[in-house]
Amino acid sequence: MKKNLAILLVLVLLLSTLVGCGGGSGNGGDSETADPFKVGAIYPLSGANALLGSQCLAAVKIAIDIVNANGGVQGRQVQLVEADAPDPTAATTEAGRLVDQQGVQVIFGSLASGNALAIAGVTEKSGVTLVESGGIADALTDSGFKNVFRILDKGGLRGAAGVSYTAEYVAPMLNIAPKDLKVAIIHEESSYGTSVADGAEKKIKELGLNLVAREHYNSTITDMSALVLKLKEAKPDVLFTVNYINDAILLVDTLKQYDAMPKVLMGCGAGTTDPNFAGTIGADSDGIFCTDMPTNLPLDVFADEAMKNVVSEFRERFRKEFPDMNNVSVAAEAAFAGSYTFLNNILPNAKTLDAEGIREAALTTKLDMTTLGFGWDLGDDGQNYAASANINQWQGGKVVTVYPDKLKNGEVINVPLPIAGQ
Amino acid sequence: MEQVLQVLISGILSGGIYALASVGLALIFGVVGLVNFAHGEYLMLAMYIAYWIYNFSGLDPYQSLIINLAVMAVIGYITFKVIMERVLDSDHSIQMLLTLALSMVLQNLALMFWKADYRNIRIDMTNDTMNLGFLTFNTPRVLAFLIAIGASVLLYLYLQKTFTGAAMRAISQNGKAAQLMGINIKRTYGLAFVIGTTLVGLAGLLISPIYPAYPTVGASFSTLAFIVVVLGGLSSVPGAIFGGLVIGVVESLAGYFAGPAYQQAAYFLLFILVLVFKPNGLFGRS
Amino acid sequence: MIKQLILKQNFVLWIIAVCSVIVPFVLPNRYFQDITIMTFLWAGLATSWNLYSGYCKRLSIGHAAYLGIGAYTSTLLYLNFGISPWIGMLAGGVISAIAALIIGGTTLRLKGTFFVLSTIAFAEILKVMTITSKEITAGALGLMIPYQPGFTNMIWQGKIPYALLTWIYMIIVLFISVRLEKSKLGYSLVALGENQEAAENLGVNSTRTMLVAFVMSAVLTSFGGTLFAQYVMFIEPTSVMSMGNSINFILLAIAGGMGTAFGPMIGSFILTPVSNLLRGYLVGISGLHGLILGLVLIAVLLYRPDGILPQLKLLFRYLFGKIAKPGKGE
Amino acid sequence: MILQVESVTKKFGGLSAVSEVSLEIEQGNVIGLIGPNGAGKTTLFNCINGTLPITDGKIIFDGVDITRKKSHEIAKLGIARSYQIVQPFGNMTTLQNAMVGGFCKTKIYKEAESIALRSLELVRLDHKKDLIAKHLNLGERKKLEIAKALSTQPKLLLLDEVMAGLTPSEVQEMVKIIHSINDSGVTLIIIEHIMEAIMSLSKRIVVLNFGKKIMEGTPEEVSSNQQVIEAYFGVEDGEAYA
Repeated sequence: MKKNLAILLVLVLLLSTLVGCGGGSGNGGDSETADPFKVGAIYPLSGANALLGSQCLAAVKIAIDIVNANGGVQGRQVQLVEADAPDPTAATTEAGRLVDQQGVQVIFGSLASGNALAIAGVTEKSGVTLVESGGIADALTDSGFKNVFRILDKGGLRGAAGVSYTAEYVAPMLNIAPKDLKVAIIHEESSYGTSVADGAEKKIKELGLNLVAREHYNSTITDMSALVLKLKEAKPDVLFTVNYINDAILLVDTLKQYDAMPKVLMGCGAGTTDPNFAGTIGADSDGIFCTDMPTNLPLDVFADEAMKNVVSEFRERFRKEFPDMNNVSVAAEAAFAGSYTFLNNILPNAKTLDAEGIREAALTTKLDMTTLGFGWDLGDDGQNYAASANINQWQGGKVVTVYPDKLKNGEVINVPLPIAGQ
Repeated sequence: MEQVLQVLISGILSGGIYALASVGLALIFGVVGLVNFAHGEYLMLAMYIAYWIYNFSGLDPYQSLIINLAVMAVIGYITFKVIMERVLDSDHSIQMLLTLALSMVLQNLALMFWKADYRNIRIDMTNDTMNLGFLTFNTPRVLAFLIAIGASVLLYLYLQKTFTGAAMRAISQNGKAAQLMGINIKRTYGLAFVIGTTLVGLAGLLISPIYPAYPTVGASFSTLAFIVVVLGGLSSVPGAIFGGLVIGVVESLAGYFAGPAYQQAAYFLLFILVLVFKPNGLFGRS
Repeated sequence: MIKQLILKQNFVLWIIAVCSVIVPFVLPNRYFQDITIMTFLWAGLATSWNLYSGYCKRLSIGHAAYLGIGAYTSTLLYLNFGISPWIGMLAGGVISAIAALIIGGTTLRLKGTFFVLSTIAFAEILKVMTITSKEITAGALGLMIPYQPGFTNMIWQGKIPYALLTWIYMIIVLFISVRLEKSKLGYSLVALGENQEAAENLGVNSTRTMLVAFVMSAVLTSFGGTLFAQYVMFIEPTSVMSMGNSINFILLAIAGGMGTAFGPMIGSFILTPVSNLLRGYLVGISGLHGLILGLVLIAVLLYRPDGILPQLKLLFRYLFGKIAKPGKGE
Repeated sequence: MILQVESVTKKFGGLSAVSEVSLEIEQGNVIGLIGPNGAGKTTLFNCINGTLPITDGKIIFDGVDITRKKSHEIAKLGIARSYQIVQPFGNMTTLQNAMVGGFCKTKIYKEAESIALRSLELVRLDHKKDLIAKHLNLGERKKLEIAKALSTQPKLLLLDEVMAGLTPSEVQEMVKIIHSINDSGVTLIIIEHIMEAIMSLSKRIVVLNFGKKIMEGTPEEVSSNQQVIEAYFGVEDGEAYA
């Protein structure tokens, strides 16, 4: 009996300390000048998406450090509160904690579109700002949220970008008229892959290309033989594919094994842009396209000296944190760009640091250049319409931007791919 | 036709791995009567161990096979001693829940130790293929298949030909009678559990050149192994081997004809059909 | 008189259940209110799961399917036809009942592991169907419920209405559970869980008993699914119908005490806040909160396989025994 | 006739556990069923109450053909049984155990409770009604086994070795209990190895051997029959019974 009482006591104590340490700092939302300015970051730090989530969190931390070193936001130091959201339900709860318990005014997130939508449901009711730099589902900025701002492009647009480029530039290189070009889509089946693929499919139909196959799979797939053999039968010239890193590598491996590599492989984001992609596949990655936000841009793209320094500092510190990676992942670059731009360029313009003031500043501020290489120009829906997807290509283990021309730093190689099947 | 044959082959090759992952479970289930939902987590652990050894010493998974299996045996033994031994007589539901909690612990431990990164082992052989007529075989998959089937057959022979093996079979048929015959039940249970975890570990290290390790990689294998075991008629080792091959082929064919999204659904559907029409498994005696 | 009531432990547990409604009022902080809502909701869901699996000792690891049916039915009706989620909730219940009849009809006669695996199989198939029937369900993209507060929309600005709603849900399920314990159905169910053949020989119609309880359990779970959707306002197949949700039902029930009316509630009252708080405050080391939760569960299963409820009852007896003795409590 | 068993056969694979056994029992009678271990006594019980489907033959109970009925239906019609190896619902209390049977003919909680209490009184177990069944000793479990069956308010009760393993004084008590059950109007078929007890309880005795009925008669007739002595007692000698 006594033992049980003791256990109960310990539990109660544990709980009350947890509650206590949260409650103690719970009233920090007011804007006294001495107070730190509280922001939150919600990323999946456990569960299936934990890898990219932890990279994004690290990127946000670096951004805050840099901003703080330069005097913070409107004279206030920025204080970060972290949260782990492996799924939308947890995202709701954690958003609630950051908003109501910790009193943050701005949340950076959230990698997965599902989480972003769940977080938006909470922040919108409380007048808190969500700066999204990972979730690309169209719904996030198509749903009438007032305080959700997305720095990167929408999924649908990204899918479309690869297709447009293919029709305009790749088809001539292959000497095939766009009308005769056979294309296929393979995508992982979460909301991320689906929304990009939907955009691609829409554009394909619009441009009149031949869609010969569209398949989706779960990103934990361990054997793609059946998928690849099915694809081989459809004989596409160009394969659009949306994957995470794991399945991206598996797909390329399997395509090679069955000698089924199409003439052009046009990857979209996450998987094919991941630094580990070329690192794992090696020389065979030469010539594989990856449509994505601009990433690992050469520093001379940034005309502004200060921005150049910031980007190089970020990359340096990030590499220190993740020594295994030979390059910064695009997810981390986007997370950095989102948080840094917002803290450094938008918030200083806000008359008041509340939802109204921030919204006004976010919508009225126009920038020619962010650390992602494109500008900042929000529509009323909160979508950054200056954001664009680049067409990149792996060349010698590095991502080279081949389109658009203003960010271009190399010429297209290997069309068709030397490893393409017969 | 060529394509379908190729699809079949790839299904059979995956099936070999499924078989190996499942015979261990069949043994644990048959002998110890334990429903182990943490089974797949041992596969994950073995993949990480293979990665570690590869990273530190450069030994590829095949070269480090013995060390890896030894470590897996030790881990299996510790789990058995610390946790499983205490619930041998408990309710099935308690055992199941305990293994569920164990899988939660192992997954999160892996997440803490190794972070969520995907750990790839890339050896020269990873993309090698062999050709036989119009058919293509991926060398590591063929190797994995051969070793898997070999190990499963060895296990079968061990159960048939040795005294301890006979003891295990006796227990799986009638625990009480076996005890009366003077078989040390607990030791045999322990041994069966260790062999089971080691075998699923072997499956893990065989796929490590083809597939990266991450904390939740084992999760889907637990359910899959169970389904294989049920299809094979529960405690039967040959049944589990056939069950594994059947699942591999079904998965492949479904992926080819219906699309990869339906691969899992296909074997779940097969599983339900078997339960309804042939509740003793595809190869079980009625 | 009071002493007798107090010693009747269900009375004390009822007091706890009923009084818990004040928690969201005394915790003005919305984060804690959110946790309270989740605690009520999960208590109701775990109690619903327990209605069949707990009493009958046949673990369903596929109940997330009914959570999903409830969530998707009401949301789709609301989004496509503007039908109020209150009605959608009932429609979800009907569809869940049909699904449970079909699934139960094929699987309830299976025993032990076979049954457990068949529930997983059905839930996974349903999940794949939801992902692939994109035209109807929006597939993996998920469905978002627009924020239009109002009683008929089952959407509110503040947390209190949600807290009350989930609390009522929990109380209703609890009430059904307590009633079940005192009914023919309940007795038959527990007897079936203990020994099916012996129960049948005492006149228990096992097929009917199990089917009725299974359908009840599914329908109540699906009601919870609607509440879940209306609260989170975003649903997607991979998170709503995940096996993780199914396992969570079970873990709450087992931690509190499987096969007892109040066990799952106690399990949720302790574990839901603890796991949420752990996730909230141990965010620095990913995996740590899952690890702690797993270890706690292993400890409970090894040392207190009946769950926390029996311990709590002992505690009540001890505490109230002392209070009641000195004769004050007339 | 409350029960007519007409040449019932039960085969497992190729083996007949019960072959062409016929029985007739009058209302209120007590019949003893004896025979060496493996003679098919328990199997016959399983056939009568529907636990096992029979291979051939016909069973009529109280004018109703119950040959193909399920065991829960048969229980509702009024046949109850106890098990040789006791089968209590271990985690329920004694009263709750009996109430499962009590719910056989009613849906009302109070009624089921009072029926169950009456059965517990009848078997003299009412003082242990709130004890968890797994904590009962063997004698009490045997009584519980009967109380559960009685709570279904049967017309016919099949008792399978309810005295095996009991102390002599417990056996005496059990005999009294069985008498009082019969006095309340319940027809009984009893399987028992304790000859003294069964001879004193039964009005007629049926002897089974290798699944076949080898004779039927009064206790006196049976105990003096040479065939029975050979078949039954001859084999019985070498066996340890428990």
